[in-house]
Amino acid sequence: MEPISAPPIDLISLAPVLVLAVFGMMVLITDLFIGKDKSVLVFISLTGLLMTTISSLAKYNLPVYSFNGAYVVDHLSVFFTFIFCISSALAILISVDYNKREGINVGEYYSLILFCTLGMVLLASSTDMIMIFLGIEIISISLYILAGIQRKNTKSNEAALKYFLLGAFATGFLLYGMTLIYGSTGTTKLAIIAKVIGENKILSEPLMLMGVVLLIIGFGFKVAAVPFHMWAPDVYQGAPTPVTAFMAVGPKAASLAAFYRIMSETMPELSYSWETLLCVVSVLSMFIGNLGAIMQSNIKRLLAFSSVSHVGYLLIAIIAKNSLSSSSLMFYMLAYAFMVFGTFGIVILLGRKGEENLELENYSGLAYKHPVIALTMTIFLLSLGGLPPLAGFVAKFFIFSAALKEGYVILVIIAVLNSAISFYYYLRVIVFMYMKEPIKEFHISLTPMTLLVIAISAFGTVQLGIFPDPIIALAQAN
Amino acid sequence: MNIETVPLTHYLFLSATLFVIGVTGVLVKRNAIVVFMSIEIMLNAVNISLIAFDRYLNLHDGQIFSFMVMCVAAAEVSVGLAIIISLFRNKPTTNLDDFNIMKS
Amino acid sequence: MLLKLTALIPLYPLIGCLINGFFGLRIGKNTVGLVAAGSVGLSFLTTLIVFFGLVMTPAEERVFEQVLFTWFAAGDFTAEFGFQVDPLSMTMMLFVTGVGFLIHVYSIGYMHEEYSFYRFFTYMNLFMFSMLLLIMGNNFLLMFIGWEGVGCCSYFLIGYYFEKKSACDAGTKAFVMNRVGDFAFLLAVMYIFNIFGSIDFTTVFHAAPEKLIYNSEAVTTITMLLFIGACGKSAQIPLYTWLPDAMEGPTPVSALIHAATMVTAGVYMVVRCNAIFALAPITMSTVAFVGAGTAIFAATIGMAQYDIKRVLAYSTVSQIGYMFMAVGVGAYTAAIFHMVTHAFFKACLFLGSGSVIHGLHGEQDMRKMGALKNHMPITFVTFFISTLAIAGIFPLSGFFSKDEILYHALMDGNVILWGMGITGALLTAFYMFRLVFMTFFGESRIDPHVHPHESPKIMTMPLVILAGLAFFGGILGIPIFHGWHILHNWLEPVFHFDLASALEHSAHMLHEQGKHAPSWSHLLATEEGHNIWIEIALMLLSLSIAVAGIFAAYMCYIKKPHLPDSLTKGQWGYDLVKNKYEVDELYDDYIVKPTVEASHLLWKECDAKGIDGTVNGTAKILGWISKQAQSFQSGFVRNYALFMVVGFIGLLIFSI
Amino acid sequence: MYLTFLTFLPLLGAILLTLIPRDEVGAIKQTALAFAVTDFVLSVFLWTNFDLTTHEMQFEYSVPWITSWGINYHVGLDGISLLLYVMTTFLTMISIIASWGVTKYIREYMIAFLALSTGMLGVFISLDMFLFYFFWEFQLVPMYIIIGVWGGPRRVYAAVKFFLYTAVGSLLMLVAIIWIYKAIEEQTGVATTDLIFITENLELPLAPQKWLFLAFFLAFAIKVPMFPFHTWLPDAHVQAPTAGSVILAGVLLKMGTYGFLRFNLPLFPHASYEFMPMIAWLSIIGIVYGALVSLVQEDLKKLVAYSSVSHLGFVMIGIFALNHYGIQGALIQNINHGISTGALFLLVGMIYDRRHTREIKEFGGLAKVMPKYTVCFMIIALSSIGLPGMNGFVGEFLILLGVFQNSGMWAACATSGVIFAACYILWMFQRVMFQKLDNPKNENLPDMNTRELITIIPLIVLVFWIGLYPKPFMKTFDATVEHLLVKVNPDNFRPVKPGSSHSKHAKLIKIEDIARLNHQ
Amino acid sequence: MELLIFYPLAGICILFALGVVINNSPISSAISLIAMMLCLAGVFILQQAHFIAILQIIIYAGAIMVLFMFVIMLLNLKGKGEDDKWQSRDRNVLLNVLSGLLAAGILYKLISIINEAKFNSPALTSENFGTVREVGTILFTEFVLPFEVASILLLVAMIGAVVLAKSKVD
Repeated sequence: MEPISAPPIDLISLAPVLVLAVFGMMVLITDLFIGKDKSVLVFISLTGLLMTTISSLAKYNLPVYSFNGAYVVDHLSVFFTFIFCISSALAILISVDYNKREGINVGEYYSLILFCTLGMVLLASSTDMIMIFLGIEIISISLYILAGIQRKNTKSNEAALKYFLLGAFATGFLLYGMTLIYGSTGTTKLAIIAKVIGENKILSEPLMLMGVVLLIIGFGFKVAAVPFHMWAPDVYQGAPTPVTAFMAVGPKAASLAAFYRIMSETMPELSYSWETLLCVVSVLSMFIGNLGAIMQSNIKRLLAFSSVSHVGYLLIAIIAKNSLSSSSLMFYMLAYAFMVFGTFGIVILLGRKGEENLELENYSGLAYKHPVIALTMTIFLLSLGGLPPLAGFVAKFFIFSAALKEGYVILVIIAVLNSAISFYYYLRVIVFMYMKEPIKEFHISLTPMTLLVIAISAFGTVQLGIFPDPIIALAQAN
Repeated sequence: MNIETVPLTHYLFLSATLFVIGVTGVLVKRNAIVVFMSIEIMLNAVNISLIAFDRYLNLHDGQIFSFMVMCVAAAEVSVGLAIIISLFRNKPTTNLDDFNIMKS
Repeated sequence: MLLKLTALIPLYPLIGCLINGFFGLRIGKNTVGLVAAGSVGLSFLTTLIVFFGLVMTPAEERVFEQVLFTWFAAGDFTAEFGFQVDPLSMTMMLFVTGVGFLIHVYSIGYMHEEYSFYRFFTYMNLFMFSMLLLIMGNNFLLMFIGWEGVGCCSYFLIGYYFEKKSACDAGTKAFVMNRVGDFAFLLAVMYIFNIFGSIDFTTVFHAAPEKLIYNSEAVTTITMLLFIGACGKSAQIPLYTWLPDAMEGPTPVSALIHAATMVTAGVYMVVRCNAIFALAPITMSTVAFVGAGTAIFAATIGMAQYDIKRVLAYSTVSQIGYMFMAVGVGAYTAAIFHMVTHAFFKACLFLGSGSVIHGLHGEQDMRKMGALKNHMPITFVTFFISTLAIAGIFPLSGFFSKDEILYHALMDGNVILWGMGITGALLTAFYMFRLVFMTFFGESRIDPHVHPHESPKIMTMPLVILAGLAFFGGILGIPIFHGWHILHNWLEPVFHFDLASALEHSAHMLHEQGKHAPSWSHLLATEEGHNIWIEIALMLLSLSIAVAGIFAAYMCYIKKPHLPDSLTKGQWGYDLVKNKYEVDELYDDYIVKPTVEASHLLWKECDAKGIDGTVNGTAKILGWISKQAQSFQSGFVRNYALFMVVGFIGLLIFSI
Repeated sequence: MYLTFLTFLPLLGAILLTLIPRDEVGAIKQTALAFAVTDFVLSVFLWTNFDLTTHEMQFEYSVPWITSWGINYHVGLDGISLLLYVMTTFLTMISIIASWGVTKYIREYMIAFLALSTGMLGVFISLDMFLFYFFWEFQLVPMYIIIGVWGGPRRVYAAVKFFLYTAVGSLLMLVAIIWIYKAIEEQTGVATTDLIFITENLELPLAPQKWLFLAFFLAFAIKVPMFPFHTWLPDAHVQAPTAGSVILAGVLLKMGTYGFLRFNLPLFPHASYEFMPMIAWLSIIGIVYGALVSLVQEDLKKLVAYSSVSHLGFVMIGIFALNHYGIQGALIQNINHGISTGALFLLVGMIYDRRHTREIKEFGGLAKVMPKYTVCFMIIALSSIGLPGMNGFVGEFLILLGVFQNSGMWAACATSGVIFAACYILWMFQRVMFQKLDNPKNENLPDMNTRELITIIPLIVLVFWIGLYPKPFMKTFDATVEHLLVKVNPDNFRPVKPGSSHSKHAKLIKIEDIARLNHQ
Repeated sequence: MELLIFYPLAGICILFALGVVINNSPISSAISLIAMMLCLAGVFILQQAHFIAILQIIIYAGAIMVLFMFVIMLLNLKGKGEDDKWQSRDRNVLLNVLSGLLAAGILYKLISIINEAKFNSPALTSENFGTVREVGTILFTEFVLPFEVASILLLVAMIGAVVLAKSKVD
């Protein structure tokens, strides 16, 4: 019996993952030795994320493939790692005060966020379907737990259950899709799949196409695209607010990155089959997302639908599949991270224990009591709507240029019309803040960490809107 | 060995049938645990396909894949059942139709 | 040298207007009156000086242009702010400032009791300024400033008693009807620019024969549009109804604006454009017939009115009709002549009526007058002279001017026109004397509480002067002896038009366009000599017609006061005439009301429900869809899973 | 740099205002006013230093902004924008004076106004399409807030409608901008949104020109607003506070017409020619329709708002006359409308302040108690209906003259607007100012005070200045229009009919030729 | 041989799978599921995937299903019928029928696609195919990363189970 020779392992490529794993476990272990005050864990986690960011920059001469082409460090993955770290850091910061307030006093919370980040990094860097599948699962399972982490809260439980059941259901489809693709190409490695498609050696095209459809379902669920978005509003509403914010950004970004890899990079030749489908999904996401948001009175649900519509825009980048689409995806996600965390930060700020003030009426007259907060909220909302001079606008401009470059005029027109619809409900929030009289006292506890998140987000939103050049340059540096 | 083999497609038929049964289970059952079981059927169905393709292609990737699927299934089950338990503590039922606090 | 003063002429009233407008309330009534009348007086004096300047220049060079600055320009379009003085505008300026001055003086007395005395004079001075711009402008657009300016002032002055709804209505009506005319005028100006590349009078009229084809569509359109403009301003059919209503204004206003000056602006404009009108025979006959028609039409209405000012108003409409008739037959001099004499006697009549009203403390109904000749002798005498003049009794001014028009109408070969004219003359004599008889003769029907009295000197003086002018005005145009017609000689250079060469140009241009020029030789037939005997015969005829009219009036209103009643009772024709042919009602029913209703409909149905409804409807539909989408969001996991599966199938369908 | 400074000065003021405590009402107002006045005074220097002989951009300033995309911060003024720029600073100043009586959240109000001013100024100077869009959308927010917070009872509806209407249009413009951005890159290899570069280099076939034209058209037509995109305007105007209406009418609507001149004509000359009849008819409908609907309005502000639709119809048809007269007329009419309608809104605002109603039937006979007010109102009303000698006439006449060059029919239809204008303005005037003072509430209304006179008198001076001597104003855009016309002259696109020429100049020459032949 | 075993096994599989869906009691469903999984292990063996077959029995039929049973017992869910709380029975039946139809549609589509796929060539397998050794070698060389990552996944799941299910709420 000859021994199994250990394969070469590229630890430097894997550094961010390792750092995250180590810090995740460190959090777990430290948690055992500390009391009720979990601020040390926050510190450790943030350090971990910082280290992750640094370690992700360790590789030069991108892209670097390792593990037989199952793992890649390239521009996309580095940039997305950056986004993940930012979003996770913001999520952790935003959670500190919220967790204290709502009594989510578990150390595992932070390690789960770190592990989830790990999953995202993996997902963004994987070029093997097995790895992609595992990445998705790490993210999903962490999120199921995070959504339900407020154990005493029925809403949180319910959110976790719904998310879990539907997520597992979607996993089934995703898996089946991957299987079919494996069956018809004979490999799970994206690079080889691309080669097989390029050389037209697919074993069975119908199965392949079926596989693609199933993949779209799986990913569609993960990014909450219509018609697989139904979970989003309920889960967003039920999950603890920081988790909601986290869920809306990082995991979505990771899934999109992987989706982009599979669709735009691996099978552009098959675009005749998935392009229309993605267009349909994108258009539906925009419409249903925006129309759904119109009627909401709960701000978290509203933002959930809004995030559904944003997925619609993001899918356009994938459909465009040109040189601009990956960079536009990156830029959009970064901008989106700031906008979402900013918004949710303010949502958290307005809440009190047991009384989260999530209804729009609770925002009435905010501008008169707390003008700065109202103004910041306005900035975030308008940026989400895509109004210059804010980040959301530049991001949309980016994606639309990518799509128009390929001639998707109608799609872009639908997208801009949807932006107009979206203004309606963003404006509604502003209407409440500025144009209604306060119905009750505001008890805003200006907790420093949350304020820090809001400040960072506001800065990011404005900065990316007015001076986006460095980030654009970074995103486009292919 | 000149064994008459079952054609690949038949395995795939089996896989597809089980998958669809799983889907149906998710759609019609109301007990969370049974729904979850149906999902397990779907995963199993996928495993059949993977292994069938494996033999057909003379590769082992599919087996690795199905191994991972099992891992994932295990992980999901532990988390999923934990969720159900924690839910059950707040509301002693597993009937999915009882959970609709959040809706539009 | 003297001509250089031209620019000052309109400036004085403007200054007067500004002073009164800004400080009128503080400087006291006397000063206001002084400033107002004085500024017009200064204008008049300056006009006289300029007049002498013009007289001293040789007849061929009697066109003086003074360009102050370029008003505005775009591309090759330039509108100058400049004045043109030639015999025609000089004539107008003289009588406008002259009569204007007298009326200003009169107004000081008439308006003395008014609280907003200064306001009145501000408007009056502004009017003088606008009127002078209208007359003196050296291009169409500057004329248009005056043109609209006088309309606007007329609006202010008609609505002077703004608390009376009828006055406001009348003002608005006048403005809007004028605007209809202005609309046409503007279009004409644009058309003219389109063809000539200029709106300067000199350039345009000079180039007219070269650039316009005789009797072509273009020239007919331009002239028709100009004529519609003139109709608006000069109250001709169909745009005449504002003028009688305009009597809501103070009487001096009626005298100045609605009799002597502004309403004749239309005639002036057409005469000014004679070089273009000469090329448009169709328009010319239209002008003539509209004029003649208006003359009779208004006269008939005038016969049945009881409001003293309204009778005069219809008489004005009718007289201006005469002027248009004259213009239409190419008798420009006659038109101007009649305009001048009309200014004298009609101003006198209006001021006289004002004096009567003043004396009766505001009573305007003739049925409540009578036998006033004893109470107000000066007013009576002047009024009577003017009435004789308008009726055309030899040797008063009206006799000469009206006769000249009738003569030209007949000489033009159009017996119908002449017939209409002579009928008009008969009616004029009748209704004017009806007015005189009802007011000054017969029994007194005055309200016993009212004690009629003669007006103060400041009012009667202008009356006397105007009556004198009405009496002697005829010498301006004594027709019988060739060369005695001063006005004709004076205006000759303005009306000089070489039809022959114009026709030649037209033929060339038609040829250039590949068309055949019709034979125009008959147009160039040499005019017959001035047949003095025909003229004398006509004079006698019209004189007798006038006398007949007077006699009829005498019969009806002095001799047998009940005759009119018995004659008219139950006659639908009379009712029709009395109700002014119900033209106002027609306009109201068929234009005003439908417009307002249509507007309502547009607003409520089209705008609110149609367009805005579409917009809001879209929003509503989106909202509805949104609601429907919400119903899927039931909160049940199984439904969500079902939806996913449906989505899956949907995607499958799409992928096929 | 100067231009940038001027543009951002109000924003600077807005930022400064945030530092002043909320209770110091006086200081807030004075600071805001000081900034507005400074901005206006300094902007006048732009005018005096403007070189009238060139069509080139002046006071240009360009720095790279988003280098990766070839987007620059490029600003400059030419004849088309100069007056609008100065008018914006001017009206901002007037509006701030007119807002002296605002009591609710005065600091935020002033901040919004100053921010709005920066946004509007930015629109007029942007020479980069991205930058233009940036400012174009930016100014929406303060206006939205101004309507929504300080507006009338239905302010929220109006504000949202205003915002959404504009957003819908401008988002399609965004698509067009990106499309052009892409096209210019394909054509020249230069990825840029620089307007000057694009104007000079973009060559498009007719079909895409048409589509792009329509995209821009929608954005600008909504802003103008042209029939049938006008229904946001009455609502916005009626609900906005007085100063908001002034700015809305005076500046915001001009951004639409400005857009046509800056984008549609030079970028898509052929499409402009092709769409000329459509726009002409829409404008004519707008003119007549606006006037007719004004006629029956019961709310003064609504009446003025609808009259704006009518007036802007003139401006639009003037622009699309595509000749000197029309475009110059439209440009001056832009200014005129800003002055006249702005002043009308101020005046309506004044009686609203006194009576808290704008219903026409609530008034009547005001001339008796408010003579100064009546005189001012009369002058502005007459200027609004285009009485010669006042500002409105110059513009309207030139516009109509321009239109007449294309079609007498259009000119005739458009001119009919002047009749209706007289109807609605005079009828309204009569019902408000004249007749008996029969409502006892009106008996003791105070006449205009000094502050109100200060806001109105400069406008009245302008009314007569432009009406009688518009040369200083019109000179500013001579060269620019000349240059623009080289590109959009209809003669470039008219099919040449053999044997006959419709051009006026050709006709003139022909006649001269005949004359010469005759002499030989 | 394979034929003889496969078809009955497949049939039983499907029957048990249906049993999961049709049974009203969760316990019966669970038992059906276990039976189905065992049959599947048989199917895997038929395909020479011995390693997976073993895992199927150990992990699925063993660990996972035990967990299921355990939870069902814990929650005392035995025999609890599916009462229609949500909607009327008719509506529910309607939905179920709809679900069934949709599922049938999907099945039809899948089968027709697989039919179209035309995998005709016979399976060629090497001697060592599917042995633990073969699979293990690949698992620890080529797929070492997924293998390691799977550990993290299980760690996360473990944390999750602890966090969510621990009874003491602090």
